[in-house]
Amino acid sequence: MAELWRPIRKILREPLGALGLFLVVLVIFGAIFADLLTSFDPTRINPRDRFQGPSAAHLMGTDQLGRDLFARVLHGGRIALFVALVSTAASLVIGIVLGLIAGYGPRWLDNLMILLFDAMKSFPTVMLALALVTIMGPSLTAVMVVVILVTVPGYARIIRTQTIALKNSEYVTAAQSMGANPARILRVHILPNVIGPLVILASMDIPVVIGIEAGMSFLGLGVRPPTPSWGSMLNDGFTSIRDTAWIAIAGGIPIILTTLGFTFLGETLRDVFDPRLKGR
Amino acid sequence: MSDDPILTVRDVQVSFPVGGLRKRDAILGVAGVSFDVRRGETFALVGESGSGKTTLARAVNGLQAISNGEITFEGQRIDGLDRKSMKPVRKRMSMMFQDPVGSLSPRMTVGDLVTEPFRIHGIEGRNLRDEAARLLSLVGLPTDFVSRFPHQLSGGQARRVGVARAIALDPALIIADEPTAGLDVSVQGEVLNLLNDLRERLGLAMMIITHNLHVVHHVADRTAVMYLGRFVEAGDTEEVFGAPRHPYTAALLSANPEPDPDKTHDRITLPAEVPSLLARPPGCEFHTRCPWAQPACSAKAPTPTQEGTRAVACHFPLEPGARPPTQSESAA
Amino acid sequence: MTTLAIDGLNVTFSTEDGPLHALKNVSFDVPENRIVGIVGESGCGKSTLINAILGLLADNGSIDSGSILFQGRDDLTKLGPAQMRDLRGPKISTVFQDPMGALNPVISVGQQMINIQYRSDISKQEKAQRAVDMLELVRIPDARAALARYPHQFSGGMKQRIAIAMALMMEPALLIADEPTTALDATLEVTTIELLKDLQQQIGCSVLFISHHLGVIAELCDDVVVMYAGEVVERGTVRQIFNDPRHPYTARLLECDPARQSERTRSLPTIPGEIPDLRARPRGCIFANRCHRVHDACAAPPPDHDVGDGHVARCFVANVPETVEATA
Amino acid sequence: MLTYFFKRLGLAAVIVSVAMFILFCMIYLIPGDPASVALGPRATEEMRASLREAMGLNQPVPVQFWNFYSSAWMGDLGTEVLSGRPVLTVVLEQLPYTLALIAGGITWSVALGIPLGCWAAVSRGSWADRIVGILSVAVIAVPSFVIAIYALLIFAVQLRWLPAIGAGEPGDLGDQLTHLILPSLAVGLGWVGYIARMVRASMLEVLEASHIRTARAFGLPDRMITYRYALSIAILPTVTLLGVGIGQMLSSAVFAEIVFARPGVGKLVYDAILTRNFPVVSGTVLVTTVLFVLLNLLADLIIGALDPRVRSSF
Repeated sequence: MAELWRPIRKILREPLGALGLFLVVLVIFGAIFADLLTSFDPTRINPRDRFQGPSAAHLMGTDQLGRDLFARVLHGGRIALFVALVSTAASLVIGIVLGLIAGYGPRWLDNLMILLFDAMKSFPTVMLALALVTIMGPSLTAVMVVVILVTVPGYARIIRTQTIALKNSEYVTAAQSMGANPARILRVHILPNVIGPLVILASMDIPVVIGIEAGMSFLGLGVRPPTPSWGSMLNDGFTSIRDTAWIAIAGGIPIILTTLGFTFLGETLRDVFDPRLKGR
Repeated sequence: MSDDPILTVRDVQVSFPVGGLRKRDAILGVAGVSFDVRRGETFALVGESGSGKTTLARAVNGLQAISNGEITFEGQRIDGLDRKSMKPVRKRMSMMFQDPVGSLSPRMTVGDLVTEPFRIHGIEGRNLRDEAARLLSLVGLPTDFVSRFPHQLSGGQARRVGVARAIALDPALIIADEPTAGLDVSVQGEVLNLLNDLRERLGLAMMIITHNLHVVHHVADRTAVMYLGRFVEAGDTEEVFGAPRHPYTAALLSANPEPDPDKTHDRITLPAEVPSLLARPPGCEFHTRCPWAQPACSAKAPTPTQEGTRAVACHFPLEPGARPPTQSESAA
Repeated sequence: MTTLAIDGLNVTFSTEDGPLHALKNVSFDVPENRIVGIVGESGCGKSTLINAILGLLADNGSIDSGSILFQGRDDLTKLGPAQMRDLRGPKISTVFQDPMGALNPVISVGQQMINIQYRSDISKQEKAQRAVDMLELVRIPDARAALARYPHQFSGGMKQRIAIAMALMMEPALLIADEPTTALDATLEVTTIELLKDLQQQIGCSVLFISHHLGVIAELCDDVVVMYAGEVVERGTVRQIFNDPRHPYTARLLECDPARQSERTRSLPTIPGEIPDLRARPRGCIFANRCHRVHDACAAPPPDHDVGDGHVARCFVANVPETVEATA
Repeated sequence: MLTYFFKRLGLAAVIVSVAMFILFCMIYLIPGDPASVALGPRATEEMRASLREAMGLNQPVPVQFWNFYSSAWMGDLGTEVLSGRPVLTVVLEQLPYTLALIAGGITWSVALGIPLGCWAAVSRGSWADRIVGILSVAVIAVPSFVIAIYALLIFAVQLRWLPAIGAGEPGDLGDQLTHLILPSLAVGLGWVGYIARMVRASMLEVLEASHIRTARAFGLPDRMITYRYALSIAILPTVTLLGVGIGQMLSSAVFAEIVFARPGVGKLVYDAILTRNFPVVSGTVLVTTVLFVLLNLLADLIIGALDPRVRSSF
């Protein structure tokens, strides 16, 4: 338990880290206990209560279909966190594997993979998302595929660069001279030394992923209605922004708080555990 | 020590491709080198940066493919072996690398580091904890060091861990690349004494690669001097140091200032800089910097000539105590 | 007149684990027109000393007490940043260890040499000419063309010679050379040292030369200061130090140099033990834990013992030369 | 320098080719029929078949790719479904609006980011440094479309300081610039943060370098050290970063164009998706990709011009 407690104490010592941790815990708490925190069904249409401003009954008001915005915000958090965690984890695994192969494999394979990564990265994110959604149709899966396609090349490149640097380090050469096979070298000597910084960098990408999900849902290319998503709420609010600004505010505030929370937490994590990465 | 060679190197060349798309251009990092290392002896390779000494050591250890020549270790050809066939050889030949701390995997404990050879070679039936303790005591480190990490060690301690790892599998040959690099003078001696001691106790042969001539003098039985990837002079250490026959050896020896203020230095100053491997000078490759160079030197490359235990690659080998002819002019 | 007089200098760094006493009561002089060598192993405080002289100590370092008197007038520990800056360059200049990193990679060598002369009123052509003259002095071939080139186009030895040219261009009163030859090969090292000695005589400046290489110190320097764990344990002329060392550390250090062993030996002398943790300095002699001549008195701080002619050793037994006392 | 240029240009062409291959794979190999996508659910099987024929979907896949690839290099990206105009023409009509938006974003980010980062590095550890640090992290974190909507809400809807929609009267430069302020701020604000952080970090790194210590040891004035010795090196990663950033700004521009109802390639492709105007989607993706690769190339060339080490290594 003390092992777990020490890093948390270190984070709490930094004001920004404490704020970030608080926001992140708040969002996760809201998503997990959404059903306990509100009695409204986020998808239930209630034409009589359309466009109601914030009140004691509806903490954040209602939207154009009379759905309770607070309930939608809480349930939207589930979608956002699910996409962020699952696709980031998948990207990490894929990126690490590809990066290790590119960095430690033969030169031609490395060159080929670098070319593929660079080509993938040369699509502007939204353009890639638009092209994919045109084919696959809007869905949560499409969002996750976009996230993976967008983030994997970057992770793989980082791992590759580090692997190449370590491949020529004296301790890896020493392991080779002792007769260690590539699998052992990757597992024992390279992976433990490259994975830490990448996990921190990936944790700092969580807000970016949340932004992609919200952005795609905002464009109507992500989560299908009536599933609540912060992005689609923002779109609902944007449509009627001149008259009922609270809908846009209700959709935007959770995005801002969540991305800020994860960013502040990630920054602090990095500064505390791996100061060398600063400024990346 | 016996005359029976444990390692035989013949005409070994190592080439590196240069240039981007046209891969035909290549430079020779090692340009045809032959030597033996005998059982139980210490053989030293001496040279300045870029002389190819580290490349040669890596080639012997199979970390660097050779483009020509033969390497025989304990009666077996080992050049060109793939990783699997090379693996048994690696039990018998271990290598130590320059950076004492940097050659230790940063996230492994000392205990794991020194016993890694056992795990790599799947040697069962030994209690690795006991082995770690045995190895650490062999190199004079307290056994409670097993749980330390490399960054918690001083340079000298890290070097000892490297030595312990190198002797773990009772090899017949240890290749040590700059074993005293990065160590303070007061610690250098400890490491050299340890290597000497272990060599005698375990009957090892050693190949030491270094730029530090004073170190060589005390530890090596035989010495070879490298310049631009070739041996310019090789022979018994005492003889080479007592009366260098090649001008480069002489210059190298005189370039080592001795810690004695009363010593008068009549130094052989080498004009010009080391030529690039991309543009090797014609004839004798040392003639651009040699104070004794004559017209013949730039015309034809010298072939190494054997005199007793010594081989010299020079058209005009030096007589003992020779002074450069026109030193003041050539230095200007 | 002494160029540099350091007296009772104490420097402390604040670290996470408490204050680190990096320099303790450091005193020595750099007389006019002489080359003073500072010799010591890693952790002896050489770099801290240079940074303290130059006023470039890291933010967590501070000078607690002592004085660094330059040319008998300015106490460098009391000068403000602007006054310090006016001294650096024209009066005190420096050559650093790393020839690769010492020059700015994106500014041409000529421009860097002209920038250094920014205080001077002469025309740009004259400044360029001055740069050419200096480059010729350090034997850079084709000096005028070299002005337009960038540092990466020179070899390591040439870069270090350019750095020396830059350092001596303003004819400083004091040149600080921080291991200027350590990164160079042996043959380049000796030519660089000889060059440095020539130029010092031409310009007539004092030199503070830092090195861990005893042979280089013996050859180049007039006076020697031996440092250990942030203290000056012994100082004197080069002959006093090398021929008649009075501090046990100096004696052992000289013994350890394999070049000192004229007889070929398979068992080289060493100094067992480690430098003590500078965050918890012992009250008594700093070398006591590794000293073969240690006795009860060493638990108290040892005096700076003057054994004659300016030869000083911080040791209780300095007046008893270490003759043939058997030392394992 | 010329060889360097041609090498980089060749590499850019290869990357674009690979990108086209990936795009082709996505369009034609992912389950789903482009013809049915284009025609929508109410189309008859006959209509689908004829469109498939017209699109060349009945030919073998390598032939399809070659047709796609070769005609794309010739500038033929297909024709728009509704009007029958060439897709390239349609895209190029909209491109200037997007480029103006991105140029505006770069202007914001450079004009604010570099001085802020420099200031933070020089006054390291001060309150100014901390505030700049927190603010840059904050603006990086928040997605640009959220910034766009809130900017619209605050400055256009509530305060009515700036126009909400459109790109301004054609020919009236002042009006166009006024219309550019909010959208380009939304595009560039995050990059103010990125650049400020990057400049700060690389400034601090350079200021630690030993050649800066040498410069200090020569007593050079602080201004000269900061700007001529340090910033000239610290700026280099920023140029690379901006090259990469243009891709993300293109993404942000799509949102900005939709939120502020501006013409541009983002609006074009978004509308094309809603109307299933398939060739326009793939054509726009391709054009923006080429644009991104070319701007990256430009960034590399700028680095080559600024850094003698890069210049002479080619």
